[in-house]
Amino acid sequence: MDLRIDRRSVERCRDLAGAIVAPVEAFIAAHSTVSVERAVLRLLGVDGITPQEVPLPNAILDAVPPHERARGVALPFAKALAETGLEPAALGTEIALGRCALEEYASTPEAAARGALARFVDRALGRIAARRDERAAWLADFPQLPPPLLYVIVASGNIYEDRVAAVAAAQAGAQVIAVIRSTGQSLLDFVPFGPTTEGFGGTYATQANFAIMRAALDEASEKLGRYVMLTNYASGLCMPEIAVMAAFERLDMLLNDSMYGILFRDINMKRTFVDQHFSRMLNAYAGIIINTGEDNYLTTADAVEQAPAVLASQFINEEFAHRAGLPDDQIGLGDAYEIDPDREDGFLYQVAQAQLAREIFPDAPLKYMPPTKHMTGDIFKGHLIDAMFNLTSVMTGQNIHLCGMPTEAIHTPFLGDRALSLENARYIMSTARHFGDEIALRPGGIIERRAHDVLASCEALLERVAAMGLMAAIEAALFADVSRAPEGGRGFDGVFERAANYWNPFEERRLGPGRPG
Amino acid sequence: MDLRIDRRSVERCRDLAGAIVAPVEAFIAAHSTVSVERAVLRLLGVDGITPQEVPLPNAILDAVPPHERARGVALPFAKALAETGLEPAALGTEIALGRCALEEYASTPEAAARGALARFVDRALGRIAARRDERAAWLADFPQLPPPLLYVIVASGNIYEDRVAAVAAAQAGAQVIAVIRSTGQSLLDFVPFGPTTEGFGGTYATQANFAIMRAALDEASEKLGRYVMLTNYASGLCMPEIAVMAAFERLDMLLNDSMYGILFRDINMKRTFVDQHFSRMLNAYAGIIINTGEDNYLTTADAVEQAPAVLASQFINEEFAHRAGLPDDQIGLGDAYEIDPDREDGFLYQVAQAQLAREIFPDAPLKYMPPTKHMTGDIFKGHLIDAMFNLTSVMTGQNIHLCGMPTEAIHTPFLGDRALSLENARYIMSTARHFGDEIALRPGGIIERRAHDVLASCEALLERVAAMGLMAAIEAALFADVSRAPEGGRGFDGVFERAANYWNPFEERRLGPGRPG
Amino acid sequence: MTKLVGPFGDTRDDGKVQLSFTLPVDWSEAADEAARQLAGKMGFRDVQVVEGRPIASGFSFFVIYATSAQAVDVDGIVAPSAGAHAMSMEQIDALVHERVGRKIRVAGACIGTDAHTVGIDAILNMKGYKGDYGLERYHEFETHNLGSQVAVEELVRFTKERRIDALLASQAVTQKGSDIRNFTALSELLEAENVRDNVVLICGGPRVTNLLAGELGYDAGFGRGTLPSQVAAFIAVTLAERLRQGRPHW
Amino acid sequence: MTKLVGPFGDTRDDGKVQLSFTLPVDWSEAADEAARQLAGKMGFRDVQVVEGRPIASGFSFFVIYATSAQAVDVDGIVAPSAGAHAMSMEQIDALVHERVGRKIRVAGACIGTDAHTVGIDAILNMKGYKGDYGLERYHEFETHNLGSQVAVEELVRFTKERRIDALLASQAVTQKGSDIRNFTALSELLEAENVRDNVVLICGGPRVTNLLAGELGYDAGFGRGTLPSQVAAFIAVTLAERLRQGRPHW
Ligand code: B12
Ligand code: B12
Ligand SMILES: Cc1ncc(COP(=O)(O)O)c(C=O)c1O
Ligand SMILES: Cc1ncc(COP(=O)(O)O)c(C=O)c1O
Repeated sequence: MDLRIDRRSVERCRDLAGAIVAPVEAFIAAHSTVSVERAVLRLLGVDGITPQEVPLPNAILDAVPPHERARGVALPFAKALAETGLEPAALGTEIALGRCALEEYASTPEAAARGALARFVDRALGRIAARRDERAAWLADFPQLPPPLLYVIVASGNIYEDRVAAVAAAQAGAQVIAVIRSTGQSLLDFVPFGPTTEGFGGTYATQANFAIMRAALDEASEKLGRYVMLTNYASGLCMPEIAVMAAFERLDMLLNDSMYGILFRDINMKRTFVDQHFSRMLNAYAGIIINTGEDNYLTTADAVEQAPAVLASQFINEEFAHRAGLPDDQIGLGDAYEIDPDREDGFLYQVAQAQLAREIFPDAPLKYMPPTKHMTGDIFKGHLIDAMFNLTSVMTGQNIHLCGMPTEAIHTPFLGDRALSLENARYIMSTARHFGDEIALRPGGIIERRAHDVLASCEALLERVAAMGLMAAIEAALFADVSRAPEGGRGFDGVFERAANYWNPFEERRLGPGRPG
Repeated sequence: MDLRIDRRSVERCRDLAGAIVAPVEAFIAAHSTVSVERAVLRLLGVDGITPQEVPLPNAILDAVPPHERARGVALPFAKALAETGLEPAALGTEIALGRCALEEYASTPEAAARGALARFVDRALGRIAARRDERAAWLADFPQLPPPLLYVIVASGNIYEDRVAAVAAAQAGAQVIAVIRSTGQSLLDFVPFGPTTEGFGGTYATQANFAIMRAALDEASEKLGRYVMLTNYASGLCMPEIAVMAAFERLDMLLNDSMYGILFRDINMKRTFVDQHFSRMLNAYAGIIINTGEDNYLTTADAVEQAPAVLASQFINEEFAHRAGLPDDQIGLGDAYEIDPDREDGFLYQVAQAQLAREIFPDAPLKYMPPTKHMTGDIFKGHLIDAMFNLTSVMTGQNIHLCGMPTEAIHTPFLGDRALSLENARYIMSTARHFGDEIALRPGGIIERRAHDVLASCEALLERVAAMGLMAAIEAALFADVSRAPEGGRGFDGVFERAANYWNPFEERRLGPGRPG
Repeated sequence: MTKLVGPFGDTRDDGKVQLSFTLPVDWSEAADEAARQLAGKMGFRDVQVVEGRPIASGFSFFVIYATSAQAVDVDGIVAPSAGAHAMSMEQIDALVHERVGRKIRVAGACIGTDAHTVGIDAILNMKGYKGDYGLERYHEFETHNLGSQVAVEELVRFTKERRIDALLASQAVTQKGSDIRNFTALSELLEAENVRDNVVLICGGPRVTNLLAGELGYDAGFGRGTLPSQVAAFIAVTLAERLRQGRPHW
Repeated sequence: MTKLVGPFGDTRDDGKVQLSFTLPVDWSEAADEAARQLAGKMGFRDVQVVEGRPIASGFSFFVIYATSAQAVDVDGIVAPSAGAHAMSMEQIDALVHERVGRKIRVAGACIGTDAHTVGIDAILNMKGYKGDYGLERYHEFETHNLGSQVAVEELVRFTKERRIDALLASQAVTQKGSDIRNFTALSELLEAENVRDNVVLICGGPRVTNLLAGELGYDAGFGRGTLPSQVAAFIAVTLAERLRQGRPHW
């Protein structure tokens, strides 16, 4: 299949994305957020909660005098380390319990502080690198089945039930397991602690839950002879912290979009831009594949109309990702099968869109989301729509394939739903395994024309965004029909300007795509 | 789509089919059967049953002295008509009740007899022509939706329940309704009489049942604004009689294969060959589209292996049909989607086979049968296999599309099953309506190679059949792995050689494809 | 006159039903038999386990066809649809103009932590749903869409402040009864604040029925496929009627 | 030790079941409610009619999710599989050679008006099923496949004439209980003719279970997915055992 797209237009789009992202990157470089700072603490080994159940990173950051915050939390914390000689974890506890106050060490020389911190920074980087090496070893010993990688969600609200469901799904053919988060978590400005058994529409993302699930999947991987990946959500107000936890617990992918929280969770855009950068830097280093959320445009607005915005967002997400150091093979750009099933030739449009992304981002592990919006309580029809989605995916060589559930409109998946869904994908992708290789698209046909139109409209849209600036474009509702103000939304109070001598020891070490030397 | 098949090979196959059928046609021309003779009586207007519930055509034929039978039933019957001056229906009753003996009129001059019969022959032909005109008028006023024509079966065993089911199916999108027959009917050497309410796995084909269903569908057609077709089975021991009933009651299609009964019902081959010829002659005149039964090869033997036999049978069926006067647009050659769903790339093979038939028989209203053999109690998986079948059908431009039921392996369809099945077909055929137009097949690819192989193997098979003769080939199990002896099977005793002066007034009028002059 | 109806397979009163479920057992012939007995315990007869297979270690999936002897009296069922008033936007505006004499103040939100705004937006936004304009487009409605994740306290405060006539709450997430809990919290708080009678209280969402709404103390409930004009008509007719009856209002 | 298990949705003992059925009523909200009440009468709780729609005039189709409180004691269920003997063709032939000492005479047919021979052919024909050879291939079986649509009288006549050791009857059509009727007719005729004890009597078909076979007076029943070697092993072991016990035979 070849859409014969205009390669110059693609180049132009990439250039425009560069122009759009550059000013935002300047903003990012000049700012930090509470969550970035808490992530630094977590990286250093701070974890746990106070007797009032406040997570230690929050308690510590709250203890940093406001004027100090602009220089980053690392420095005051390092000073205390240098003075007390405690391990970061122990120091965290002391501070949180009020037995130690950061102000006391204000006068400690910076050099001493930096010196004291260095080995903990090394330790953190080493810990993440070890996880990365482990993953590489797993993949070498227990290779996955060829893509599309079948991906399913578990979402009972209880991590122990989720564990049962995840292992069952792996046995039924799943290659990636996502633990969906509880409805409200993304709006919490802290990360819950410990194993959890109560959630709505999902299970809380906590480091303990990550570890429980990773252990269960490692055991399953060994039995199945193929590595089963684990993923979660670095989104919401704690994006960077989740990235740290994921890196520590060897998650393999993270939902980690540069604009999703802004548009779909009403999180402040400045907060999101800064947070996504730091979390992506971490993901790059940890070898975690990010998944972006363009699919969400299609659930709130018309899928046929939004196609150019999806593509534009993919270019922007790619650009942000590159700037954070992510290589192409860690950038799982998103798309979804959301065109009205009752639209004549809708399948042709879907093929056009999926193939377009494939040709424009040849090295990206594309993430393909299933039909959700047009799913109804008719599980029989739903199963068919999912089948056409599965067919499109295998035809166009998508990589990360979220399996659609026949019960999408009804409840978070039952164990049996997941089995049916995986069977659907396995059947379609086997019976039509090489169909994509067998066919050429008619020049000037519906599919080709549609792809060309989408690309041209995307270029026009990017022109507009570049002209007005990304933040203004979002305010003008150019994406997903949703308007957000630059200083509106949740979490804006957690964004602050960096002082001239701001210090972030991890940024300094330029966490990048390369393996640690 | 174009398979770039070897057109010379296709021509060679047609020539071989001609060579294979010619000797069988010579046999046919020299023989008649009890069912052909009973069909002649039915055409003349004989109907009803004796007090012992023997259908009048059977009772009358049984009353013809054996030595007279070889000249055909028309002559003795016509003699009696000439002498008694009765209408055929009344005469039939008299004979059946034993109040009139055909022998009595043996000495009536033939010319008088022929003269007396002529107007009833005209009446029969007129009656059928009127049905044909009616159909044409319906189709002009209430055009059908474009093909594939969605076709479903009703099979409750009770004609009144079937009627409810048929109307419901029509409302749900069905364009053709088939009333499946009760398990044993094809082995009965008579046609049951009157409306029936008791059958197993199907409902008896009787003229009354035909009329009941036709009336219900006419009413539905009017309401829906599109003509809904009705079909039944001209197969088994009463093929020609069913064809008469169907012509009288304006059925639009008939399952009417030249070899199905032989292979799958163990009906004598000579009986079948003679019967199919007369019934097809009638169908040609009545404007009834025949459906052939190649799909059955695939349910008893491996679908991948049987592909060449399917194609060979299509060539043979076409040749038999042409010889009976059927034009291409009334020859619904059969095929089916029966490859093991778990076979990798099975879909590609199905596309190859369906497209091959499309290219070789461009003017035939191809009949495409759904997956049946590999359907299991897993209605969810079954629904998906049906979806891929639906996709193949719309991609390759099949005409008469039998909708697969998710409950195929379980029971004859429930009303709700039919609704799901029609929704499946409607959805897939709409969402991928023009997909077939959009794609070209890769030269030398899996699909093309498969099609070329099947054609080549078909040619080789036809060579073998031509060399040994069709009857011997059937005995050698060259079709569907089933072996039948030329004088074996049911109904052989009903085949007889025609006397030199055999007379069949309908054959004489050369019932042919042309509209009555 | 009662008209008892039961499930219909291919013949009236055959009672045929399809079931599927998972059992937490490894598959075996005994598991098929367990599924058969279980369906028997559920009260079904002629139970046919047409599919039984392992879907994971410790879990099996079953598809069953069976006969149920149960039937209901359909004519005896009263499920008054809240969307029964079939009126166009123009007719509704005219009715409000004539019988209410002022703009109706409407507020809607997705309450609790629910962020599924597409449904409530479909009812409120200008654009509407399936070609049917949303309430913002009506001349005689003053519409406030408070968006997603709105706490019930916030919504009640707004209601009192703006003297809202019709209050619309939406819930899509139903896991562990969170929708019921949020809807109940809203109606209880309105009662507690003594403003329940001042508003036409409406809930909606894919799992909402008008009957459920009644049980929860709402004036109406709207489920899947609702069109904005159905909601607008209900509000207009209900409010006009209340005013005619001289019932208390803001 | 009893181990009670019930349906499993996403949490142990949540009892979640999926149902679908058609009701012979026009669709309306009241029809949805009728479906809900009907499922309630069937004994389900938390009934959610997730889909209800007209499928024809006078007919509506429903999809329901609901909770069942029923559970079964899986460990208490005895469903002995007739196909439990796992032996290869060679092992079976050796067992017959050693313990029966002569070829076993087998006859099989599709009885009544049933013409579905694929199943019985899969067991008997040389070729076999899913790579497992059929009985004709076994050295120690003398196999007669009488084909389709065989009247039970004809089959019993043949059995007596050839002194058949193992008789195999197949049925695929089950509509209106025709399978049960035909199987019963066969076993009754064998009794009436006093030869029932002379044969290992086996039935099979997609809806047959070993339990059902027992109820019908058969020695074993084989359902979907049966392999020829399972049947061969059952015949060999059963016959050898009968001979050892000195039970009457031809
Ligand atoms: C789109 C969508 C999203 C979008 C929402 C975007 C947005 N701005 O709304 C995003 C991607 C953000 C999302 C997120 C989540 N979702 Co969501 N989502 C859906 C989806 C696919 C479609 C919902 C939809 O838009 N339907 C279309 C509208 C038009 O239909 P409707 O809501 O029924 O509305 C109509 C009527 O009900 C009625 N109506 C609705 N409300 C009201 C109110 C009034 C007053 C009236 C009169 C009428 C009315 O009128 C409307 C028009 O007819 C559904 C699955 C599905 N197919 O239904 C899942 C679904 C609702 N989501 C679900 C879940 C679990 C989540 C998450 C919790 C997942 C997670 N952990 O990340 C999050 C949590 C978000 C949160 N905090 O609530 C579950 C809920 C399970 C359950 N039953 O509890 C569903 C069913 C999917 C599933 N099977 O798991 N989701
Ligand atoms: C192939 C087929 C046909 C072929 C049969 C060709 C042939 N020579 O056998 C043809 C096209 C001729 C046909 C015709 C009809 N069929 Co048919 N057919 C099927 C189909 C698609 C597959 C059956 C099959 O071959 N399965 C494969 C074999 C290997 O599986 P199996 O039979 O289960 O056998 C295995 C086990 O059960 C077991 N086994 C079976 N028998 C025995 C016996 C013994 C002793 C043992 C130990 C084991 C054993 O071992 C086998 C291997 O594992 C089924 C639907 C389906 N998918 O099941 C419908 C089906 C069986 N047919 C059906 C019907 C109604 C008919 C017709 C009546 C339709 C009609 N009116 O024209 C006719 C009547 C024929 C007749 N007189 O019986 C219905 C039966 C409905 C019901 N439950 O009552 C079905 C279920 C389709 C449907 N949903 O309507 N059919
Ligand atoms: C990119 C992205 N991030 C995150 C989420 C999850 O939502 P939340 O951030 O509310 O957990 C989604 C949901 O679909 C998503 O697409
Ligand atoms: C060509 C053909 N004729 C007839 C039938 C029906 O069978 P019977 O002749 O037993 O009614 C079929 C069944 O599928 C068929 O394919």
